[in-house]
Amino acid sequence: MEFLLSIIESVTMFLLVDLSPYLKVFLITNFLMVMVMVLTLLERRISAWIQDRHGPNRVGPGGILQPIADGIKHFIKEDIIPGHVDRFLYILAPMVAMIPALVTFAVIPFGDQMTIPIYDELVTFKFQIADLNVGILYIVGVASLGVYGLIVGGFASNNKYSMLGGLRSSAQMISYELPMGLAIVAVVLLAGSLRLNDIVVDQSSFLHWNVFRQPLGFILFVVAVFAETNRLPFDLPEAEQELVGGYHTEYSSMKFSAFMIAEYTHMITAAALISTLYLGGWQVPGLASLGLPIVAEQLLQILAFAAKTGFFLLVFIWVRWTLPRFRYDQLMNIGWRKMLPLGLLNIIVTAAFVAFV
Amino acid sequence: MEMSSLLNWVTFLPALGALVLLAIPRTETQLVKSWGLLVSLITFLASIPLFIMFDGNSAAMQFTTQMDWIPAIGASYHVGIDGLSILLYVLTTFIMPLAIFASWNSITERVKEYMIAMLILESAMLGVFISLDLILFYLFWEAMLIPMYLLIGVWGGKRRIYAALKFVVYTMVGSVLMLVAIVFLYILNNTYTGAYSFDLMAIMNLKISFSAQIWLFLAFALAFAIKVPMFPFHTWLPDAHVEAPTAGSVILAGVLLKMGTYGLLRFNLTLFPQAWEYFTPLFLWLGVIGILYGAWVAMVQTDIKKLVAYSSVSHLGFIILGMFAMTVTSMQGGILQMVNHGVSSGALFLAVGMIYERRHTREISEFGGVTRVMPVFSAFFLIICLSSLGLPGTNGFVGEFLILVGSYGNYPVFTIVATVGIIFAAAYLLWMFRRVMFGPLTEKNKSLTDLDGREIAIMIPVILMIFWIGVYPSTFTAKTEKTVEALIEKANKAKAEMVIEGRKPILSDFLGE
Amino acid sequence: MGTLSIPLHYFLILAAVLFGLGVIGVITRRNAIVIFMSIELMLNAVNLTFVAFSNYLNNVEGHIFVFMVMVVAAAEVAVGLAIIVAIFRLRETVHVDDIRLLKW
Amino acid sequence: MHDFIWIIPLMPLLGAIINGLFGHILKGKAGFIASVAVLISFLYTVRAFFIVMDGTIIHNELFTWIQAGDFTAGAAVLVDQLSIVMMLVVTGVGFLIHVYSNGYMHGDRTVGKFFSYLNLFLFSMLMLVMGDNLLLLYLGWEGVGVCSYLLIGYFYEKESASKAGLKAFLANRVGDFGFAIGIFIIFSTIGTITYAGIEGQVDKLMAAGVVTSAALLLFMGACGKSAQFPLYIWLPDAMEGPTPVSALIHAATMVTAGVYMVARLSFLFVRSDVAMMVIVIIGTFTALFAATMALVNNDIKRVLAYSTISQLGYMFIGVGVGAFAAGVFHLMTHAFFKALLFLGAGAVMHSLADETDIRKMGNLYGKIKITALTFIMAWLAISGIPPFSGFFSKDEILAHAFLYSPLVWVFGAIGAFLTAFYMSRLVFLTFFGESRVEPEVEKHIHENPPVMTIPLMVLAVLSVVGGLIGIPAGLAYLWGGENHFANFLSPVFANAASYSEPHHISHALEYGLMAASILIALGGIYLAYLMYIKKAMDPDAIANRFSGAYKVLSNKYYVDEGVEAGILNPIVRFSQWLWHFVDTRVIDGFVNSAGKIVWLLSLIARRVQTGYVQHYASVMVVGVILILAYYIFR
Amino acid sequence: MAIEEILFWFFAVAAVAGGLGVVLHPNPIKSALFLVMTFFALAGEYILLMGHFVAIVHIAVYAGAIMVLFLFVIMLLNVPEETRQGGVWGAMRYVALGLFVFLSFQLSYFGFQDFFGDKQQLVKETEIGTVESIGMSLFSEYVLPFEIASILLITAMVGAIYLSKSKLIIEESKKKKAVEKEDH
Repeated sequence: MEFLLSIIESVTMFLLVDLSPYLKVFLITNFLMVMVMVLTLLERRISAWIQDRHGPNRVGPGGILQPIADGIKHFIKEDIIPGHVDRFLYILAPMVAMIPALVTFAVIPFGDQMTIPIYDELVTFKFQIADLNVGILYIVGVASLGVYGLIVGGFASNNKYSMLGGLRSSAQMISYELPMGLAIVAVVLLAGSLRLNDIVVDQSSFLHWNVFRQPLGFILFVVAVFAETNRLPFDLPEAEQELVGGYHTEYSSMKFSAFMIAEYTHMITAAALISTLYLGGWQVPGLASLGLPIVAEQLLQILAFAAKTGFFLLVFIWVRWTLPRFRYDQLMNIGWRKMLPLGLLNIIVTAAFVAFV
Repeated sequence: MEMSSLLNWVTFLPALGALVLLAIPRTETQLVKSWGLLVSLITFLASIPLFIMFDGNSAAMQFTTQMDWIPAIGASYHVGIDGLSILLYVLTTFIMPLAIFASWNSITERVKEYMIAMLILESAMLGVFISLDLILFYLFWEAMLIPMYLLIGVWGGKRRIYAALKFVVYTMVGSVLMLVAIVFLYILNNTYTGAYSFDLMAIMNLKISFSAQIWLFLAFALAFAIKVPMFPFHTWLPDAHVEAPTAGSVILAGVLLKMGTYGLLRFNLTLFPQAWEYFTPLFLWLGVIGILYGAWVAMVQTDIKKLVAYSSVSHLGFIILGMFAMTVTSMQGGILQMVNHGVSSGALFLAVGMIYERRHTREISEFGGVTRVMPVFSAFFLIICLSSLGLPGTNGFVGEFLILVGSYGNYPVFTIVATVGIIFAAAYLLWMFRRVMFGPLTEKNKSLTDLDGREIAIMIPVILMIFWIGVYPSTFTAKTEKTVEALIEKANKAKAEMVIEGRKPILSDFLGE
Repeated sequence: MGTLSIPLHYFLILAAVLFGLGVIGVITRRNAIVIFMSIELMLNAVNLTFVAFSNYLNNVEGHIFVFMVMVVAAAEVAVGLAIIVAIFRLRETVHVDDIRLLKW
Repeated sequence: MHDFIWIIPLMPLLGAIINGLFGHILKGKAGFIASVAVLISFLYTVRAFFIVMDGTIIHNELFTWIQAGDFTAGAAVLVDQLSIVMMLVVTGVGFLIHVYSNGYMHGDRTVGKFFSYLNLFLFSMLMLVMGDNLLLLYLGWEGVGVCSYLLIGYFYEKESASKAGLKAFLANRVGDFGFAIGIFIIFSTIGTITYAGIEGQVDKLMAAGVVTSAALLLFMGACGKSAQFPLYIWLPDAMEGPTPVSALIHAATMVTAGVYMVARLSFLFVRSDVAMMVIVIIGTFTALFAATMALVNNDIKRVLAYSTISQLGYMFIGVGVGAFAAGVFHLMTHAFFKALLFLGAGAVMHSLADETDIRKMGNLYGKIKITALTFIMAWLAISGIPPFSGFFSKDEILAHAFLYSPLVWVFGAIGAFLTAFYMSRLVFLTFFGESRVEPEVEKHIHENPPVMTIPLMVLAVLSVVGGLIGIPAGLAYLWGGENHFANFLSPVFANAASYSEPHHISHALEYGLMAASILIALGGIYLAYLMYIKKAMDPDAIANRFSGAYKVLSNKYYVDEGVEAGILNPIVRFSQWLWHFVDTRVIDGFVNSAGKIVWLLSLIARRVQTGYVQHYASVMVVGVILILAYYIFR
Repeated sequence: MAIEEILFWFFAVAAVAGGLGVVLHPNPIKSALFLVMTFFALAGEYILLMGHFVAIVHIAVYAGAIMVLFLFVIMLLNVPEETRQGGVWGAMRYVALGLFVFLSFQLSYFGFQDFFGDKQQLVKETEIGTVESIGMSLFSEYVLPFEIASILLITAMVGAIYLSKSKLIIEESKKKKAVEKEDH
């Protein structure tokens, strides 16, 4: 038995300690993929609800299995590569679109640090895949890579609409990267460090959440994030009425689904970001007073974080089906003429606040 | 107003006149022209007391002024006049009003710039003759080029650009070498005396080694030979003359050519007497070839101005002969011949200008029997031709005869060959005169009008000068007597030293004396 | 404080190779934009050396200078591409061989 | 003292200036003013003559003309026996010709210009003869040259006239070349050019061994001026000018300048036997040569021109053999009768509407009696018929020539015979025989106006009487038994005489020679009489028999063409070559090629600037590589 | 062969491959993407050299902004592929290659040469790469270059805007267009 126990012990130890980073990565990625599937379903259900109609309810009880059905459909569909397309780029584009969304999650902390003894050994557990000291900057950097997928996709499919879609999306994403960056700078000013964990720790009490200390920053960040993920008010790149499918007109089956997955993961990451930066991430107000055991506290923190992210996802979907699309010049106008100055103003105010108070 | 300041005034008066000209509006061509004439006349009248007060029997520099110009490098504004330059100085002031008056009707466009160029040119020329500082000399030497270039380049004939460019580049090549020599002298002077100065007087009593003298002599001589122009370097002259406007070629022949010979005397002889002795045979050869070559080529010219240009080459050949014969008589003859050539060939160009203004062609074949319609002109033109070919009683004869008489003593062979030149001088001039003036009156020339008041007013002073020098030359020779004697005596002393040095001049080997 | 097992000159060689490539790109390519890219490549090679030396000398200036280089590169690209676009508008070409006269 | 002497040359100068400036206004009166000016100077010359007669030589310096270094030439005047004789001839004959020209040039458009040139000529001639140094002689020399140029080319509208003028001037100029070199030699050896100075130091010249060369060169000048053998070509063409000009310049005064020069520098010439011999040879040759050409010439003025050349030849013989006085005497007499002949010819032409060809004349004796008579007197004088002046002067020369060498006398005699013949031919053809004048011209042949005939008469008297003052000693028993003219000039030639041994002609020899010369003259006339009056021998027949000789003679020995082809054309062609080849191609070639080379080099250099930025980049890279390579492989 | 060595070689090969791709590939878009690949490789190198902040900024600035600009312009101008150039200039390619080999050899020669005494050791964990140290020195010692850099950026912006908006170029191109219309 002990032999069996020791084997189990060494295996778990090995699993928990040595492989912990890899374990975390595996868990989170899968969690994300599942969330994406749920999100597609949610999207269609809520949009239907908003438009006072039923959503998909045929597959499985209440349509729960709809995403699986879509997944399989995408999977089975014939993978057509149109003749006039630049083959290599055409295939490369969806992959490139996926990468940034997933990679950003590595930095987002969804729980506090926990040290629990396992098998008489103290093991500290960090609920964050990689705690980079450049943290937030890493996010900005990777966010800017998001553009490539769209551009390359748009260009590779060699048709007017996709080309225009690609161009528009690149212009939009670049212009809105700036306000997002400025908002983050303001948050960093307050937190005093680039590490995301420090930012969350900085938002210790309810009143300290950045949403209250940084209302303007919060709004800017949210709008910018909407633009980054090409969500509705800003979804010019694949506006059906004008550009048919935008950058993924020529795409079908798996490559199209890759784009969709990329978009939704991007949405989830964005929501997570908003919650970590402005709503104190895994911070549960008054958690310490409850005196729960560490594991329970951690679970509670993870749940709080999930709740906040979910809330924002709903906001995304909600906004999508209510606000009309911006015209292109309005888009640019807001981005450069309105958001940028506000961002600068916000930094100045926060800097003054930090320096003198 | 003592003399030295008058000298400065006279030299820079034309330049000031040019400045005032700037104020006069371009459209007032009549005012511009009369102002130019007035300034040059005043300059001439002011230069007369200079000529009279010049003391003939002292060889030293007179009316000198010495001021610091660029003390850093030791260049001083050192000017003065002696026997060599007084005649040429007054000649310049004498010719300028005539040149300006002659271009009264022929210059129609850009009159103001023309007058400015002429006046500045006059100042530059006067400056050349009086400057005793090498850099000052070089400055005036170059300053003279630009207005001349403009005169030929802007108001010239058809191939004026080519001619002007050739003229400037030719002279520049020479004068650049001269500048190198000046700088060398400057350093040499510094090594010996320690003082930095370009002053001619200081450099004069430097002991320059013979080999250095050779090279320096050649550098200076090339610049002046091109200017003279001596035989191989003369091809720019006919082009410049043919393309230059009347006034331009009058000045070019009247004064510019004399700068070469004046320079040879002022710099080559005084600074490098040994080298002068060493190169005498070469220059005599070139001079004599110049005489014959000039005469022969002039004989077959079809264009009058080119003919007169080549005649200048021949006359200058005489002057070179006179200078290098190294006797007081021949030297004085040479200097006087410089003035004579200035007057007579200047007058020739004026005359040619007059018929050019009427017929707008210089081809001799186009003319014939002009005397019938222009008797007064033919009389003047005859007198000028006779003075140019050296008829006794006119100025040409006195200069030429003195040169030949003086140089026979030292170099009989060269003199005989040179005397052959006077035959050809008569040949080409009178042959041209016959073809233009005599013979049946051709149809085209019937409509020619005779000289008007202006043109006669230009001719009279020239004719008077021709007869004055012809009949009573001692007014001029007296001025140059002492300076020439001093010059030759100094050169002979230097030659004596050279013999001690053991280097015999190559002439003796050549002639087997 | 361990030492990196890679000696400094590895990085220098790498930078040299990249720089050489950049130069080749500038010389042989006849498309203005690609020339631009090659220049970017050369700049990055230089950045690499900066960072390498900064690490070796344990001095922060290397990094500072990298930023300066980036600033310059960014400015250059902005203006350069603006020029290329302007030329394209006028001459319909980005081909360097056609853009050889200062004034058309 | 004797400042009045300056009036003599200055009066004609003044006349020349007045006529020159106001000629076109004066019109008719110009001739009068000119003649008056010459008359005044003639009167003063006579006054000077009386002063010189009683032995005083006038020497007066006005101012120093040229003074440079050791060369000085004063504007000074020396009037001694020789120059006073010349002055008398010049002003006397000059005045007569001026009067004559009034008539002759009547109605000419620019008569003012003509008289101003004539006066200017007289001024130059007077300066020539009155100057006290070689330079003034040279001044006069060239002055008369120019005036002859102007006067020959007076009818400038005629191409041939202006050409002749130029030819005359250039020929003179060639002579002046020799003259100038002569002066240089003299000056460079003895340092002075006044006659007195040269006379004083002539032995220094002898010592320096330059006497012969100086003399010969001076003689070359004389040949140029007096139209002796090599340089005579201009005189026949000089006939293009108006006749009074020919009379004054080409008969009486200018051409004699050469003789005057040799006479004036007798002490120099005598000292070099070679020079004297050369003068004699050239003199005799020219005399004969010109005479032969005169035989066949049919132009009245050209015949007289050749006769002048021939007579000048005689004068040079006289001077060459040492008989300077005889030479000058012949000069004087020749001036009288040759001037008369020319003026006569002028008169004939005037009345025959400028017809000069003697074959179209004849039987004019009756119509223009005075001209004919005076012409005949001059004819007899020139032929050497006693008692006319020509006989005495020519005979004097032949006598002395005989002493020098009988051969010379023989040639001289032949010359005299030919002279007699062609002069008689001329006279017979113009005045006697049947009239070959065209009818319409014949109608209005009229006697010339008195203003022309009076000078003819005066000259006729002079030609007759002129000979008496120089009667040779032998015949001179009436006048104190010696040759007055020779004595008068003896002081001038004293130095020369003292140097060479005196000739003494025995009276017997003299009479013999005289007889011989009379016979020769009569023979010449009789032969002409036979041929042209009696038609015994038909001149044309003779011409055909000796057709070869005749053609050569009539073409003046092809000398003109020879000179043209031999000298003028080669020079012109050589100059053309010089100009086109040497000047433009060689020298200008160098100059322009310098420019072109620079241009070519720059062509190569230009190709480096291709405009491709990449090329510049690659060059830069290569540069960097080289620098690095240097550091590595250093 | 420590992990760093492997990583270094991996990134080095990627960078060189990317570089070659940029230089040799005829299609500009592809060469742009190769360049992006090089940037990532270099970022990796920076991280190896402990230049974390620089790496991330490098990615953000170069890959994120500059390359997007490049792609944007390439697509805007629809730049054609380059044809191989014959003749003399074709030969340039090989000349250039030769130059490259020689140049890189020379530069690396310096690298190999033992300038710095003993084997140059690179420090693993250092403080200099972090944001704090860079930030501190950037705003203390090197504040002036920082300001100048900002001015430079502003001028670049103004320049770019002026160039793209300048009336002159717009009118000229309109004129050209008009002319072309008439031609057809």
